[in-house]
Amino acid sequence: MLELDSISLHFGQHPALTGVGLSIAAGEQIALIGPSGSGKSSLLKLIATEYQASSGSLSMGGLNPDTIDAKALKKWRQSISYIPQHLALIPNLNVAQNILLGQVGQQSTLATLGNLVRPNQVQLERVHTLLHEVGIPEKLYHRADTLSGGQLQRVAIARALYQKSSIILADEPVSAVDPSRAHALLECLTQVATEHQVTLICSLHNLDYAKRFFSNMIGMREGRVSYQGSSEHFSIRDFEDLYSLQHG
Amino acid sequence: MLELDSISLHFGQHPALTGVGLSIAAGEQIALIGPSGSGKSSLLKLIATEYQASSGSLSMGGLNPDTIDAKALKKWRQSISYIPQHLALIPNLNVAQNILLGQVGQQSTLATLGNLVRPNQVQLERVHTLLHEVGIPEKLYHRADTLSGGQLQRVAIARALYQKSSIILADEPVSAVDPSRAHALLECLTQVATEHQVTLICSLHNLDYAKRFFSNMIGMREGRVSYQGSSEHFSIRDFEDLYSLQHG
Amino acid sequence: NKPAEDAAASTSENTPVLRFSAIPDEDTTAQAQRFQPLADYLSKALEVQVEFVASPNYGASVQKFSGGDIQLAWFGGVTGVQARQAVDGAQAIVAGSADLNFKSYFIAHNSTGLQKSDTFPSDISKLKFTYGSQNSTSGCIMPTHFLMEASGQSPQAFFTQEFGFSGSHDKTLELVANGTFQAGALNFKTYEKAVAAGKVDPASCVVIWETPTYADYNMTAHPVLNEQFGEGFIKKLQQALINCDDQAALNALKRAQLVPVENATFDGIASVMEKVSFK
Amino acid sequence: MDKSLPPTAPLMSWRRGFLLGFILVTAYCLWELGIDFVQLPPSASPYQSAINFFSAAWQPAFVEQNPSLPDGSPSFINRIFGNLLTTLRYAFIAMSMAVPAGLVLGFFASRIWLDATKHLKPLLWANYLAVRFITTVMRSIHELIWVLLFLSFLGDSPLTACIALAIPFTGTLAKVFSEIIDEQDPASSEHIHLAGGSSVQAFLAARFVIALPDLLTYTMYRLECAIRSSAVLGFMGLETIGLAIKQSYENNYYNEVWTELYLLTITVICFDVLGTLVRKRLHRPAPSPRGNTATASIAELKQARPRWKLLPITWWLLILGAVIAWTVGDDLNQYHSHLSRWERFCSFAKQLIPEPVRHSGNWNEALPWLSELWKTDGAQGLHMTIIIATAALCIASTFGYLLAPWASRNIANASPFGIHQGPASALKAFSWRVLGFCLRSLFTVARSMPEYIIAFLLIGILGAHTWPLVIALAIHNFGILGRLWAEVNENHDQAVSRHLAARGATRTQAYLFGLLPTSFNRHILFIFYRWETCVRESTILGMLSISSLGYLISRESSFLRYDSMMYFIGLGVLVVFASDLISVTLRRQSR
Ligand SMILES: Nc1ncnc2c1ncn2[C@@H]1O[C@H](COP(=O)(O)OP(=O)(O)OP(=O)(O)O)[C@@H](O)[C@H]1O
Ligand SMILES: Nc1ncnc2c1ncn2[C@@H]1O[C@H](COP(=O)(O)OP(=O)(O)OP(=O)(O)O)[C@@H](O)[C@H]1O
Ligand SMILES: [Mg+2]
Ligand SMILES: [Mg+2]
Repeated sequence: MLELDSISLHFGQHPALTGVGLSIAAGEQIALIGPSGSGKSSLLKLIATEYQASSGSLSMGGLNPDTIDAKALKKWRQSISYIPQHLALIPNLNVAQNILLGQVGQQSTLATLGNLVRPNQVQLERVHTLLHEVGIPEKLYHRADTLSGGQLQRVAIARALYQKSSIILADEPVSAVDPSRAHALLECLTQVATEHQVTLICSLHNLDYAKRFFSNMIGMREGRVSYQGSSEHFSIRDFEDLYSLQHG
Repeated sequence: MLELDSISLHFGQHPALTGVGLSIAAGEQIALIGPSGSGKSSLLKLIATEYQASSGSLSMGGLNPDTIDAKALKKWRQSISYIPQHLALIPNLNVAQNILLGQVGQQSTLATLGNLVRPNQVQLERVHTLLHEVGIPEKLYHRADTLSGGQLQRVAIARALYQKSSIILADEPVSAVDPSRAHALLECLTQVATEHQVTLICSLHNLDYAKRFFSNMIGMREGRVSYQGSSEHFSIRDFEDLYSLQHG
Repeated sequence: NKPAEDAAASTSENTPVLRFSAIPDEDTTAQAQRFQPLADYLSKALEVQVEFVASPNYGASVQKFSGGDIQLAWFGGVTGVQARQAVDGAQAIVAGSADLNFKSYFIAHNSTGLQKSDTFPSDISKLKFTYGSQNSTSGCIMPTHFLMEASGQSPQAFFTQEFGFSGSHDKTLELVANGTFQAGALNFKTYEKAVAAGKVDPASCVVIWETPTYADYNMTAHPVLNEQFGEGFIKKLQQALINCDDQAALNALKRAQLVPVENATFDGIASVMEKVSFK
Repeated sequence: MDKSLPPTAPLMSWRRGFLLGFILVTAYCLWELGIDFVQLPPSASPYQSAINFFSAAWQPAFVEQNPSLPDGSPSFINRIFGNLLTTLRYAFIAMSMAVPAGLVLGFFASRIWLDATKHLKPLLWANYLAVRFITTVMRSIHELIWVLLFLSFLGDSPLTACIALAIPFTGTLAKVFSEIIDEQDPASSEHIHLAGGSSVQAFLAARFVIALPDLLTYTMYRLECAIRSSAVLGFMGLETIGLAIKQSYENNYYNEVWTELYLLTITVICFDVLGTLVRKRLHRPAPSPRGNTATASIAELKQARPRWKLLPITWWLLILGAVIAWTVGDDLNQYHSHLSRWERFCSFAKQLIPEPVRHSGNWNEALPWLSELWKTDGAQGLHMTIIIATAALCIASTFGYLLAPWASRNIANASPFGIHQGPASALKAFSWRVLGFCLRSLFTVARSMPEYIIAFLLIGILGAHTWPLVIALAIHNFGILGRLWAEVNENHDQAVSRHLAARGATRTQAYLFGLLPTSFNRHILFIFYRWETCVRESTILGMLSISSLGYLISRESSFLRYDSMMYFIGLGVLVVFASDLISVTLRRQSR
């Protein structure tokens, strides 16, 4: 159970989030939609504990990441996989190494180093299977900086899946891939989520995908939650309310 | 008139493009589609002269960028705006400065330097108008690294428009913005292209956009041109040919 | 034969080695090669193991001497005093015969118009002046001593312009000869040799004053030698050096013969050092 | 719709502030030093020394110029190669201590830990300041002084010399490593944090990996410095190439000097080339894996891992070199003295106690002693040192900054940033390469030529005053900054420059607007690092009686007044620590 209670986030005077209140049940699968700059990424970063709220509180299973101790925070973080919009891959490591780093939170430092230098059979096999799932098994040993835009995104997805967590936060995970691949990836994500009772929050600009793969949607506009409900009931009216252009 | 004659591009042994032949008339507006990793970005980089073909030849108005002299090449380059998929913005400069750099090819070094330190009113006003068009006028003086994913993409679009060129190459220019904004942006791009007789080649993963805004499409698969024709005639069959998953 | 081996090992470990260091007053490169004959001579004459230790400057030799890393060293006048002050019981044992009557030259470029005089040339106060290296006896300390005696002022007060430290006698000579500095002080031997070799024209680089003589270079022995090699060893060493007629060994020091000295020989310098100051 | 322009952007930013400050500081130093560069007495023949010196360049010696060597001693060439081997050996030993220590300290001296955990904050800050202070002390004391201190209680074994060399190197490596690490893009390491990884993991798996080319570049450069600083080892009686140069020079054996300089430069270039090859490898994508990994079994997959030959070969060679250096040859840890190390330490430490206290045992007397030293020499020495170091650095960095881009292989190239510029005539391509090569060689020569030689020649040309010393320091640092900056340019992300160049920007524009804004911080990092070294290197300024800290330190040490020597060293440490804090703040603000 993820609870957000009237959360605000400011950068200087600029409010990126204002009074966001949400409660998301374990295992729920939600699409996060809204115009560019409305605060979707900020919200996801906040849940991923990359940002701290300026006011309001966040909690999961009664624990607030701002007040718990370092050990509990580490646990909290391990239980969340996050696919950032900018991917945060390491350009001069190869794909396998990047994906192996998904489990860095669960491992000792020495084990991580060992993995980077010489991954063991079992791990390599899992990485390879994941790469098959996202469709780039042939890139296993390519350096990340030689991949195409969509291939990079898929490495980031594979890394998140490799982590084995109870929450997946995906920030525009399929924006750079073609429709077939996007379908396959979203199917894979939702399937994993359903199978393992994982909470999935996925920001999307493509409403078709949002409607097709997610039963619930949260719409953001100018840092506030302006729509919350099932995808089916998301009407043209709602669309216009959410997306009508502010400028230009 | 842009002519590509059986162009191939290799990275090591890996072929990113194989035998690509195309001819694109001045003022044409074309959507470039195809699965992730099929070579769209490579093709655009090649036309933008960022890569050189391993074999085959490229020419515009009879001029081949590989053989013309440095001065003519500079002209060629100035006549092409390019929005790379990775945007290539400078994180620690502000939005206005990033956009002003769109004209770096047309200016002397000193003038550019002056612009960055203190842009003149006329230029600043043009930049501001462009920012209005892409919907983020309030970000004029914000540093690029404080912008959201979609906002960054829009800065890159504004920079390309600021350049005033006769060809615009756009690599997934609206992948990170919401549907309304994407519509507005594509409308803006095609309108500019129509008004000024600009050739527009725009890679897109969203087929709806491609069909709606572009009358012609080029489909790539595994480094080859596998579809070329009007958007209207792009059938389900064609879609399957182009996008059917190779792996997974 | 196990115990025998042990014994051999332990003796080789405990056999004391006489380590000495020396820096020639000229031609300072390739020290190890140069002093090997002296080491060989001492080793043969005293029947102990002798090892030469190179040092880039006298400061390093003093440090090593006071720490016991070397037990015998060829010092300049000043550094010898420093070493003997640092080590109780250290003795100056020999010096070259000319070293007891050493002197410095004050030289000047002929454009200054200065001529050789018998009294201290006070006119140099307005000139660009250079010493040799900072702890050199003949290139810095003694000239300063005579300067202070004659003028009653420290060099800082005496000279109206900043003075230099060229680093060596050869450099002082070069700098004054080509007019970069107008005057300087150096070891008389270096000057004489350069003139003899035709490297310097005595008319353009004039000796304007000769200092009174003083005792300079000497060989100083560490008292631990007597502990390590047996009572009276220092005496034996002194004798070996005085009696040395091995030309190769003497050549290393560029001295025709060595004569006995004692600490008191250098009392003059010791008292000079207390007075000389660069503040 | 509101079309009016928002209020103008602020004119001052930290970056512009830094540039303005730089100009002001330069102007102030010029004003302090005065601009009459030439102060020669009438009738001086200014170029005589330089002509003597440089005319020997065409006739390097192959036999000893020293006339007083006994017959049958080994030949000059033998001696010099022996010296070079000794130098390499001890440089390897010193570096094999300094690199691990520098990495560990650099790890702790990095800012990134400060943001790690909230409740550990005070502890982390304390650690940060303490480590930074310790590393400052280590590097702000010249090798020569460390050697002096260590000789006093470790004895004159080669190991002592290596430790003395390793300590300031460790301090410098720690500083530069930590700052290179701080300057990396934080996105990837932040991500590892968010996945629950510890700060250490985030550091090792992301930041360190990304920073690797920069770290390597700097380590290779440091190895080169170790070879050049080897004259220090002469203190322990090791005849190294640095000492050979110094002594040949002092004896006016200029032909010998040139042979030795050539040998040193060639060695330096060899290491330079090796470093370049390694960096090239690190930047270029790995060779393609063998076979098709899409269909391969896992066993085949492991086999298919791409392998680079050059990298492991280099690592093993370097490690082997270090092992050989430690094990083969003369015993490293010799001890000959009858005194125990502890006894020596005590007797030396006693000399460090302020003189009045040593006699009376009353520490209250230390204060008047301190203030007396400050009044007579300290204040002025400090002032002069800062002026000289700053002036030298301003000059060096101005010229270095102008030339460094044209020495970067990615820019001085027929296709800058890999963007082709029309069919390159072979001549044009060649000219660019030659330009790059010449500038890099200029940098190499400028930094291989010992500062004291440059200073001496300049004193001949300009007269005996402060400027020759300043310019000598400037020339030496120019060579170092030029190299370091050129390599930052080569290691930097090229994406924006490539984009601009492909849009018709000239070489200069692509550099200025694509590369410089984001690499600015890494550039100023080296300015501060070199400034510190200038303060340290002012020991060469002992050549003139200009009362800089260097002159005071060498004066006090030659009179064996170690107490006041330590006082002046302490002043230097404080200056360097202050500069370190300024550098950290500035770089943080101008991100
Ligand atoms: N570090 C920052 N400093 C200042 N402003 C910021 C920062 N990060 C985000 N913002 C601002 O906060 C607002 C919300 O940004 P956010 O990245 O959450 O938008 P988003 O909904 O993810 O948009 P997009 O769909 O374009 O990615 C934007 O206006 C952005 O400019
Ligand atoms: N610098 C490079 N080195 C090696 N391989 C590369 C390099 N750049 C691209 N490739 C490979 O070339 C192929 C085509 O890449 P490209 O970026 O053109 O694809 P794309 O069609 O733009 O894909 P996407 O839609 O995912 O952006 C990919 O398989 C990619 O891995
Ligand atoms: Mg976003
Ligand atoms: Mg692409």
